[in-house]
Amino acid sequence: MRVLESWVSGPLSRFLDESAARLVLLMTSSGQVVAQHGFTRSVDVMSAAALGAGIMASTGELAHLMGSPRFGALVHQGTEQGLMLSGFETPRGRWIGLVAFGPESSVGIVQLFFQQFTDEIAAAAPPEEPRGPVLAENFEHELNASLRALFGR
Amino acid sequence: MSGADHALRRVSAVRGVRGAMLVSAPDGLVISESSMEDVDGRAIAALAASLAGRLRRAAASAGLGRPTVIQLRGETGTLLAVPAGDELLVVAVGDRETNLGLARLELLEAARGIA
Amino acid sequence: MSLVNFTAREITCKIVYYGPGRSGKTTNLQYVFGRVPETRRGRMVSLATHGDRTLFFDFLPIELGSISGFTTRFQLYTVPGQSYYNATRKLVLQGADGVVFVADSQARRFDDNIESLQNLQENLLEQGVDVRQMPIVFQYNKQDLPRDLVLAREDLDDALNFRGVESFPADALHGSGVFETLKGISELVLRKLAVGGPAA
Amino acid sequence: MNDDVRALTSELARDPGSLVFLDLAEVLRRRGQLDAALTVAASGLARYPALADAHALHARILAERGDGDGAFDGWMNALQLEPAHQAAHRGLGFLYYRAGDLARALRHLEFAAQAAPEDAGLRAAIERVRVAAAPAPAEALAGGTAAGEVVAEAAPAPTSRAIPFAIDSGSGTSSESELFAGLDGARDGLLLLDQHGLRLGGALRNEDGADVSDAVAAHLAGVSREAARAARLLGLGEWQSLGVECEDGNAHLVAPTAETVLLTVRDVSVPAGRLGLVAERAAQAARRWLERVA
Repeated sequence: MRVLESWVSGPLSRFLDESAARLVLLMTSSGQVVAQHGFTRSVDVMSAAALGAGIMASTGELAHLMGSPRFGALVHQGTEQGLMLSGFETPRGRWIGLVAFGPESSVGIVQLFFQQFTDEIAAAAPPEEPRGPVLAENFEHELNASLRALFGR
Repeated sequence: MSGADHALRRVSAVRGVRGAMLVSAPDGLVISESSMEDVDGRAIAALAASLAGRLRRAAASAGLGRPTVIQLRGETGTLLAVPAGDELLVVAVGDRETNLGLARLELLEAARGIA
Repeated sequence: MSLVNFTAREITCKIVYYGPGRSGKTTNLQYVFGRVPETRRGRMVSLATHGDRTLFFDFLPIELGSISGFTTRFQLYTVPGQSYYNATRKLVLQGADGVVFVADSQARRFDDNIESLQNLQENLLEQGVDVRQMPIVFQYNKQDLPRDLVLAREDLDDALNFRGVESFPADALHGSGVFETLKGISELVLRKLAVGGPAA
Repeated sequence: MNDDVRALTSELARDPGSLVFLDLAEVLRRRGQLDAALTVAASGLARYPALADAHALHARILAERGDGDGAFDGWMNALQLEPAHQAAHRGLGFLYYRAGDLARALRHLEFAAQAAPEDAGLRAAIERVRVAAAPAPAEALAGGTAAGEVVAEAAPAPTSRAIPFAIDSGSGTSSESELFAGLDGARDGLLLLDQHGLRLGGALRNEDGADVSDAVAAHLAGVSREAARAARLLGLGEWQSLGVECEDGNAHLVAPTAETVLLTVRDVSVPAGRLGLVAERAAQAARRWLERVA
């Protein structure tokens, strides 16, 4: 399990424990990863987050277009594993959860404990602290070296 | 009213039963429910289906065949679940005063009608 | 806003390639995809129609490496250029840390560039983003085409680049200018996170 | 060895798309060059993200570097791609053992043993986990199995030592034979297990007379927790019993203590109500026995 901010880990590990989910990805509604469990490569995590946020955003627009309220959750039940995508409000803005689960769990169990998880997240979120400078003033040198290496120049 | 709704109503009418529902066993979701009081129907469906799945696997490994009735008794009430075919469960929740014998028979009857 | 994980010392930034249809946004990402070693990038996700126009978005995550001790990752997105995909463009633009505006240098696409730039400003405004605060660079693509078909960099700057930000002539298909563009926007985006930079 | 590395490296350089990265990473790992091994494995994995062997090897190297979380993810990925992957089951077995989750450890090690029935080291590890009274993981998991060495080196002592007595799956210790003494079905219809699904005493036989105790116990791991959870969330109070009527027999579960579960099984001729009484009597016997052996 990897989390961006430590207060997410308590609720998330309880959710994993209760739901027996295989993969969990939490992201902001713009597709930035907040926490994950079960993925290996961070770049795969980012792709999954981009797609998950895209799906939620587009179905949200679709609902809007059809004059219906926003979808609470989207569920895909495959033969080997199921997927659930669900948006929820937090004091840090709207987040999205992507959960993959196998036959050892079920949609019902995942939804039941996801609800509990989102309640806990809403209660646990501390106020956001203003952010000071992160990078050193002369970061350009390192950036250029990184980019040159990346492009083989 | 569908046959399933009628059967669920009969289960709910048993003394002490707080509600009855039809549950999709593989995914733990409510299909239809009857007068479920004070309990989250979604929680009943998810938890009953999960418990039933585990007990089905354990019963098979013990050579007992498929479960026909499951009863979880707590201090203040009972959860009853009866499989109807492979995909469905008929579930009831009753309080301490529930006539469990009659509830069990009505659930079996409902499952026979639905499966 | 860029995500900074102080515990794991990681930075993730979202960069959106914006511009009119067929200006070469996807081509930029494809070139980056082809040049960056596999260990430093993810799969390129393309949600496109058979006509190869971007329907939803393209997405490419890359790992820049360590900068000021932070593992730095960029998420590169493209938006669909065609004007009827505005809902999708708005979605992709959400939470962007920087924008690369890919203009088509051909004289006959002049109006399309203007229209797309106005659309970008409207969409940012709608999301409550101050256009002047958003890091942006311009790329004038297809400069390899014959002289009489394309506008010069100075003319395009005059028409599009009112803020006088950095602009890069490019031939994205063959890679020229792609690297410089990415470097330009990276500096602007990371500058917001740096000591002495304007407050993020 | 050096020549191995050189040969494999140049082979990989000639054909970066080949699977030779697996051999190269493995050789580097065995030589203890973990950083280099990791780089090779990671780039191979990036090229072949659907290759279970690549995930398993990557996980193995992470485990040796002390990254248990990363190793866990990697082995789980391998199993998603190849559910019977032997090395992944073995690796997870040792990780669970290290975390003190003996039931899961056992399940994975048994899966691993199915794929390699001749692996004496693995069999020995399974027996030791079963007995669960090993003095230290390094000893329990020794026996030439490489993954065992790896995790044992990196591992602190198991955090869980919840099982206060030896579990003997053989003919039964003298204390175990006292457990259900005098009760009907003591040798074929009463089974006491811990919350991890490990058999503490008693036995269960199917209609062919085969001992199915361990398999049933494994399926019932966590059942008391699940029963308690359901009862709590549905407002039923503390759970008291779980009755299961089946086509070919009836079963009854109670919790003699917070850490144990008692399963009573009878044929369908014994009505559910009477089964409850038999179970209650057996539960009393179990509580007395648990107090004695603790």
